[in-house]
Amino acid sequence: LASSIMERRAEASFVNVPKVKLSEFEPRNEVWGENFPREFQSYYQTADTSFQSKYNGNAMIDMLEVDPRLVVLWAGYGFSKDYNQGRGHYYAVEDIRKTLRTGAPDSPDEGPMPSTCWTCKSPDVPRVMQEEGVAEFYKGKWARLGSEIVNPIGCADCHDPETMNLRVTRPALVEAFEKMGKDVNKATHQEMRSLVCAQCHVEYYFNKKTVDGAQYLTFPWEKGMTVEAAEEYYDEMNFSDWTHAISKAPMLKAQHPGYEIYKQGIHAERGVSCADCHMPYKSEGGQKFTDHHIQSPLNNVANSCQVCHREETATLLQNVFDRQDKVIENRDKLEELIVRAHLEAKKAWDLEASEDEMQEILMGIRHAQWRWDYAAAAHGGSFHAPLETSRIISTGITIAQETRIKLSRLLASKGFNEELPYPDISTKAKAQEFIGLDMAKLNQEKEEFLETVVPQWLEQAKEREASWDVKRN
Amino acid sequence: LASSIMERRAEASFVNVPKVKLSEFEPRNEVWGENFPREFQSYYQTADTSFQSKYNGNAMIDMLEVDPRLVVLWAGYGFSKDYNQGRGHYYAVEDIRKTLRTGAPDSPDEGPMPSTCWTCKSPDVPRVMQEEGVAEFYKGKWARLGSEIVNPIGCADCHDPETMNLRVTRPALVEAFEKMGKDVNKATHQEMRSLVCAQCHVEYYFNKKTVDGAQYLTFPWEKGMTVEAAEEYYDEMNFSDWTHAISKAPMLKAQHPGYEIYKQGIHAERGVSCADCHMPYKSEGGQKFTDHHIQSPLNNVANSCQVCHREETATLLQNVFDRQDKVIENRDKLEELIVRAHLEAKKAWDLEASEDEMQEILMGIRHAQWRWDYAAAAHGGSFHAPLETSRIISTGITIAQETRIKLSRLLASKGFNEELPYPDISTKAKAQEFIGLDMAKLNQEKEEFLETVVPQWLEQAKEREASWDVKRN
Amino acid sequence: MIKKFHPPKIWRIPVIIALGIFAGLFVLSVYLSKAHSYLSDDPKTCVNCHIMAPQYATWNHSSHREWTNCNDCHVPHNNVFNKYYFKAKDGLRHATIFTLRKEPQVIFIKEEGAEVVHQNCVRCHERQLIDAKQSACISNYKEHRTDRKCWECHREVPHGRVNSLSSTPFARVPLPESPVPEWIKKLDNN
Ligand code: HEC
Ligand code: HEC
Ligand code: HEC
Ligand code: HEC
Ligand code: HEC
Ligand code: HEC
Ligand code: HEC
Ligand code: HEC
Ligand code: HEC
Ligand code: HEC
Ligand code: HEC
Ligand code: HEC
Ligand code: HEC
Ligand code: HEC
Ligand SMILES: [Ca+2]
Ligand SMILES: [Ca+2]
Repeated sequence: LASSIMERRAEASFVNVPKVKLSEFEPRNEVWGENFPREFQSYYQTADTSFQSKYNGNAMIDMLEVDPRLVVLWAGYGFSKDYNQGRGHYYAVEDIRKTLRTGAPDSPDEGPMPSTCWTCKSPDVPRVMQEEGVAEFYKGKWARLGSEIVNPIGCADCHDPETMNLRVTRPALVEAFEKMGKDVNKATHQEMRSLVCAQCHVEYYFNKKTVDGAQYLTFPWEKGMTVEAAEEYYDEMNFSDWTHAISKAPMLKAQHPGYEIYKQGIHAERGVSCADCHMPYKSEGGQKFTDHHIQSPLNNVANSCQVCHREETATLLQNVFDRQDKVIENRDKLEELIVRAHLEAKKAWDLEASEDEMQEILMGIRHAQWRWDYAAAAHGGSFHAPLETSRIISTGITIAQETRIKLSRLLASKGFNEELPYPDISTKAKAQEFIGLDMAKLNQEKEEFLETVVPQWLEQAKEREASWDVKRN
Repeated sequence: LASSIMERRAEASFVNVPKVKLSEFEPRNEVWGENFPREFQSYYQTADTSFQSKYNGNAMIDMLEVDPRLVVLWAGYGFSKDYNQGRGHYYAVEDIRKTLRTGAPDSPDEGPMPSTCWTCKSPDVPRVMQEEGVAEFYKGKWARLGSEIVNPIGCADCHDPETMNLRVTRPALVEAFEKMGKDVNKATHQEMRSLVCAQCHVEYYFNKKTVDGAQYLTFPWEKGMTVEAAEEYYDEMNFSDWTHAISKAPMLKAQHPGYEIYKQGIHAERGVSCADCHMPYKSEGGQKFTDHHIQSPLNNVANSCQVCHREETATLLQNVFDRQDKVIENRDKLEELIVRAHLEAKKAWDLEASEDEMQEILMGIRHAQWRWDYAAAAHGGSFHAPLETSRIISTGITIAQETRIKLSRLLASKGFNEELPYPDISTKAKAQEFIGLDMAKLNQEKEEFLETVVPQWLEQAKEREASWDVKRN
Repeated sequence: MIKKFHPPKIWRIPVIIALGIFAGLFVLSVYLSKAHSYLSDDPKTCVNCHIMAPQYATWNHSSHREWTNCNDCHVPHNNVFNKYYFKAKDGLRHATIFTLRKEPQVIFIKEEGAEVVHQNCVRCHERQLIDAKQSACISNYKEHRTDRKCWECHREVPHGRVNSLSSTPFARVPLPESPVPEWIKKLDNN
């Protein structure tokens, strides 16, 4: 007993000496881990995939299976092949290799995706950017950097190895702030606890005009950070991610505007940061440290929510679910309406509608789906800012239905004046068949790619990393 | 200093015997006020009409002027003549006399409104109910009780004169709880601090089947307290408040579901009561007492919000406005869509659509407007439960637009295949003319009524009250 | 009869030695953990446990610092016996949990403790809460004015709303000096 009391009093005054001298772009989390074992160990728990909440969690959820309407909404675009609810940071590199969206390139210059795709997947990115230059990094195909980028998201993405301060390592965020007339370096410590996340958990697009030959990663924030401001931004530059395979509408894809939506919520308004909920403090053996097991806070209510809220765990969980339910009810409805709009537009084309007649309608589809996707793609959004998410969905419904009224008049004028039957897209397989995807082929190619190409990448990476030496104290 | 301390202590310890012995149904606030001067004086501040917030406040706001679409939405119903944003309790009796909705009855058996209208306007109501019986009270016309009901909402509505405990004085609330299988007498003290308000700030209708000849005040909660549950309730019994003058749809009117919507918000979930925000404690002379100046808490942020929230007043005001803005943006849009639906339905009738063809469409209009009204009529709703209010509006938009798609197909089949022009209803006067109201006549009649009939009512009341004696100690 | 329970004589010496060791260890424990200080009302004694530092820091920055110490709120004041009984009971549980390292990241006051605090709020503020004039003619007057925990509304009194062992990381609280000599610490590091 006495010795235990002694120990615990000693805890209060214990100090650490670093074991390893970290180089500026050290991408290997294990190496950082030698200095910071607690942070490292908790970080590696993002490998866990056993927790599933009502809508999220760290299990891999096949969103196309859960909600096959998505397949139709993304017809003609990679997401209709494969889309999962994200899991832990540990899997970032593995998952980008595995997704059907990246195809099965068998040479460095092949495949559907640009090298820019790597940007948010690994601490090798800042290293390669510094070696190649930023614009160079964004040039070429995804497969080009397959052997360079192997360490999953980690320490070097968020920390300065010298001081361990939080830092922004992705140029896109710095540039986006500049465009808004702000300086990201002036961010406070508390803001940095969200800005490190805002490097990746944001809506983005690839600008081909910034630098010739590069797919330049850009955040569409110049006119503001709302859904409307980004829409206006894209409209003005006539940008579209793809042309819809069914309706031929010039579409936008919204990717995880996590930070943007969070900013509209009460927690952000009160200065609560991403890290407050997703990386709460933890004590182990009297040492306080930041829990690097980034995950759904619903798997950790005691340390995250209850720091600020005195309610029981069950109540807090219910609060989250209630908000998610209320938002998702209408989001699901909006999906159905847009599916119908795509099909009705196709019918109009089939009945020989003219480009002129279709133009407003296609813009309507674009804007409705943009708003839906913005609300859907940020998986945390219906809790981060429930009211804003709901507002966005309302405007989406209005636009979708205005468009369908126009479509119904157009169709009637072409002699078709009834409800178009809703297709049987009740499973992922049926939906993918409906839009004409050859899934067997895609899966087969992917498998080969994972068995042949990826091992070579890993081999090369291993050699490279073995050649670096680590300074130990 | 010492003498000042002594004085303050004297204030607190001065023992008092109640000045007046209150009879069980004493309706006169002044009489209660003799015993409780602080509460009485603060209550009488509800006569103040100088505060206006972004959307509410205690000034009289002519809602038909602010938003002339309402006139069209309520065509054929009293609300299209006159509708104001409520002001202080002090005005309850005055305002029901003044509103054009109650017409200008010149005998006790005339006029558009039943006696039930008085139910939520005065502490004379429990008195008359006890004298006449509840069902009797609900019989006959509004003018019948003109001379009986003269004291504005006050003490006897909420308090037991013997114990000063909070009590429910309106049978409708007791009955509604019974229908839900609950016992309002089992409510906790904290719940009572909201339930006294729930006697009036709730959606209601008049059931003509409960007791023959009576317009029995009823709350539609049997299937639950959500917008959907009440809709189902009304649909099942085939109830409608009126038939719309333009579209002929069987309409529902939602009146101030303040309590129901509040129940869906985070404050209710955390046990915060109406009184916590609208009747916060106030300190005066070393004493805390309940501030009976019931009003917008935005005129009293320091005592209401800031006891629980440490943010600056400006921030809290902005929080409220942000929520209201986000809700009202889509609510306004929904209004426009329903106005269009009414006009399109009329066009269909004009083109000789059959009852059969119109049936689903009319139900669509009914449901869309019900949801809009539910969200609009509770003036505090967009703060009390922003997400629920927004959710309701989303479902309303979906239904309104589904209906308009059906209408557009129907119209096309009748040979009309274009957008119906939106009428010029940019002011209250234009809108009222558009629906064919003769406002000059209505105003003139009202004026006469106020000058001739009301003074007689007051005279009779004065005599009656003079005949009661008050027991003083 | 009673003799039967006497230990055999040969046990006597070892038992006395053992008892002596226990007694010594007890005194040492009491000294090391500064348990003697728990008889006082000085808030510094609560931060003998670094775990109590956030509460100390928040209290120390609150309007209540000038008027209250921890025990004014956290120990019953209805009678002297109750005061020390409650203190001992709570204190022993906390000490046990602390030593076993079972403290949660976010400490929650127990219902029993909360009731004690609540009664203490009322004790000090009674005169602001209760109006003698009104209690004469209103039933359940006192109950109705004191049936909710005061901090449902006064949410920031006195510890604020952010509760965690790490909620005040660099707060200057009078932590005890390390009792472990330098040379032991050095041994420990290898
Ligand atoms: C601006 C940063 C950023 C860029 C650029 C980016 N991603 Fe991601 N990616 C993310 C984030 C953040 C998530 C996690 C999303 C979530 O679940 O909330 C993610 C998740 C994923 C996942 C796992 C979920 C799934 O869909 O199966 C894959 C695979 C993926 N991205 C592939 C890609 C590809 C391919 C590209 C290039 C087209 C790309 N990423 C570009 C940030 C980015
Ligand atoms: C370098 C890019 C990057 C940064 C920086 C980043 N994330 Fe992520 N995050 C991702 C990607 C990519 C995924 C999806 C990984 C996958 O599914 O393979 C993801 C997944 C997640 C998940 C889902 C985990 C699960 O268990 O389902 C959460 C939560 C999350 N991130 C929160 C954060 C927070 C909070 C921060 C900042 C403290 C942050 N992220 C910083 C890219 C990033
Ligand atoms: C997604 C962003 C992110 C990644 C990846 C990340 N950290 Fe952190 N780290 C943070 C944040 C946020 C903090 C809290 C900083 C603060 O509040 O001062 C933090 C704090 C720390 C601290 C300070 C002590 C503490 O626990 O609060 C250390 C040491 C640390 N991280 C080490 C690491 C190591 C080692 C890795 C890799 C295994 C890593 N971090 C990966 C975001 C990250
Ligand atoms: C660092 C402090 C902090 C953390 C951590 C935190 N909250 Fe909050 N929360 C707040 C503040 C501040 C508010 C704003 C209301 C107020 O001032 O009390 C709030 C508001 C809320 C609300 C009401 C807003 C609404 O949408 O209706 C809910 C519900 C809520 N939090 C749940 C949670 C849950 C669940 C978690 C954990 C995932 C959590 N909070 C984590 C501080 C926090
Ligand atoms: C007040 C607490 C809080 C804050 C602040 C917060 N989140 Fe969340 N986040 C949650 C909750 C609760 C969920 C829902 C988890 C669930 O449904 O399992 C969530 C979900 C997520 C998800 C999806 C999780 C999953 O399981 O896939 C991601 C990614 C995410 N948040 C990232 C962020 C980022 C980035 C920020 C800051 C820009 C942020 N969060 C700020 C509480 C918070
Ligand atoms: C169940 C209780 C209840 C009944 C029955 C009731 N009212 Fe009201 N009345 C209210 C409440 C509550 C308000 C305040 C609404 C607000 O502004 O939030 C109100 C406000 C009013 C106002 C002032 C606002 C305005 O529109 O100018 C008038 C006039 C009025 N009612 C007339 C009537 C008439 C006429 C009837 C009968 C058809 C009636 N009331 C039946 C509860 C009721
Ligand atoms: C007997 C019926 C009745 C009861 C009980 C009642 N109200 Fe009212 N309330 C009304 C009516 C009627 C009005 C509108 C008066 C008018 O505009 O003439 C109103 C108006 C209001 C207003 C608007 C005041 C302003 O300044 O604009 C608020 C706020 C309000 N009530 C809150 C409450 C609260 C809180 C309670 C319970 C503590 C409550 N009411 C109890 C019938 C009632
Ligand atoms: C709309 C409802 C309502 C009306 C009208 C009303 N009261 Fe109250 N009254 C309350 C509520 C709610 C409380 C708080 C009760 C509690 O928490 O115990 C209260 C408390 C009181 C108290 C207890 C002492 C205090 O201040 O907390 C007195 C005395 C009182 N009211 C007198 C009056 C008098 C006199 C009138 C008429 C001038 C009146 N009330 C009108 C709702 C009302
Ligand atoms: C009796 C205490 C109390 C009073 C009075 C009170 N609140 Fe709250 N408020 C809460 C609680 C509890 C929450 C839930 C979040 C939490 O747990 O901190 C909350 C949440 C909120 C939120 C976040 C919810 C959302 O919709 O995003 C806002 C904003 C808010 N309050 C503003 C106000 C304003 C403005 C007032 C005054 C008109 C007010 N509150 C009065 C206790 C109170
Ligand atoms: C957390 C605080 C809070 C609670 C609890 C609350 N309200 Fe409100 N209420 C507000 C705020 C803030 C507004 C908006 C005032 C404005 O816009 O000026 C409002 C508006 C209103 C209005 C319209 C006021 C006006 O100026 O005409 C009425 C009526 C009302 N509330 C009644 C109620 C009733 C009845 C309850 C309980 C069933 C209740 N409120 C509960 C804060 C609250
Ligand atoms: C020996 C270390 C230690 C000391 C000294 C200490 N505490 Fe604690 N205290 C703890 C621990 C450990 C907990 C967590 C217990 C739990 O969560 O069950 C705790 C919890 C509490 C709680 C909340 C739990 C409950 O029982 O309701 C209160 C209140 C409290 N302490 C007050 C005090 C006060 C006042 C003092 C000074 C007189 C004090 N503590 C001194 C270790 C200590
Ligand atoms: C003015 C009264 C008051 C004083 C003085 C006070 N406390 Fe508290 N304490 C409270 C209240 C109230 C709570 C419950 C907070 C809650 O539930 O949010 C509490 C809770 C606690 C808890 C439990 C943690 C929690 O948040 O539930 C601990 C530990 C604690 N106090 C320790 C202390 C210590 C140590 C001191 C002296 C330095 C102290 N208190 C002084 C009123 C007080
Ligand atoms: C030992 C007596 C004592 C106890 C116990 C006590 N208080 Fe106080 N309290 C005071 C004194 C004295 C003041 C005046 C402080 C000042 O003005 O600086 C005060 C001030 C206040 C204030 C106004 C200042 C502020 O911080 O907002 C509130 C509210 C308050 N107390 C609430 C409480 C609550 C709640 C509790 C219980 C958790 C409590 N008090 C316990 C003596 C006490
Ligand atoms: C329903 C919410 C509520 C509850 C519960 C509550 N209070 Fe208050 N309290 C208030 C309000 C509102 C004020 C007035 C603030 C003002 O006048 O600035 C107040 C004022 C005070 C003040 C005077 C503060 C000052 O600055 O003058 C003290 C002391 C106080 N309360 C103590 C208590 C105590 C002790 C309890 C528990 C018995 C308690 N309160 C319960 C709402 C509440
Ligand atoms: Ca995009
Ligand atoms: Ca009604």
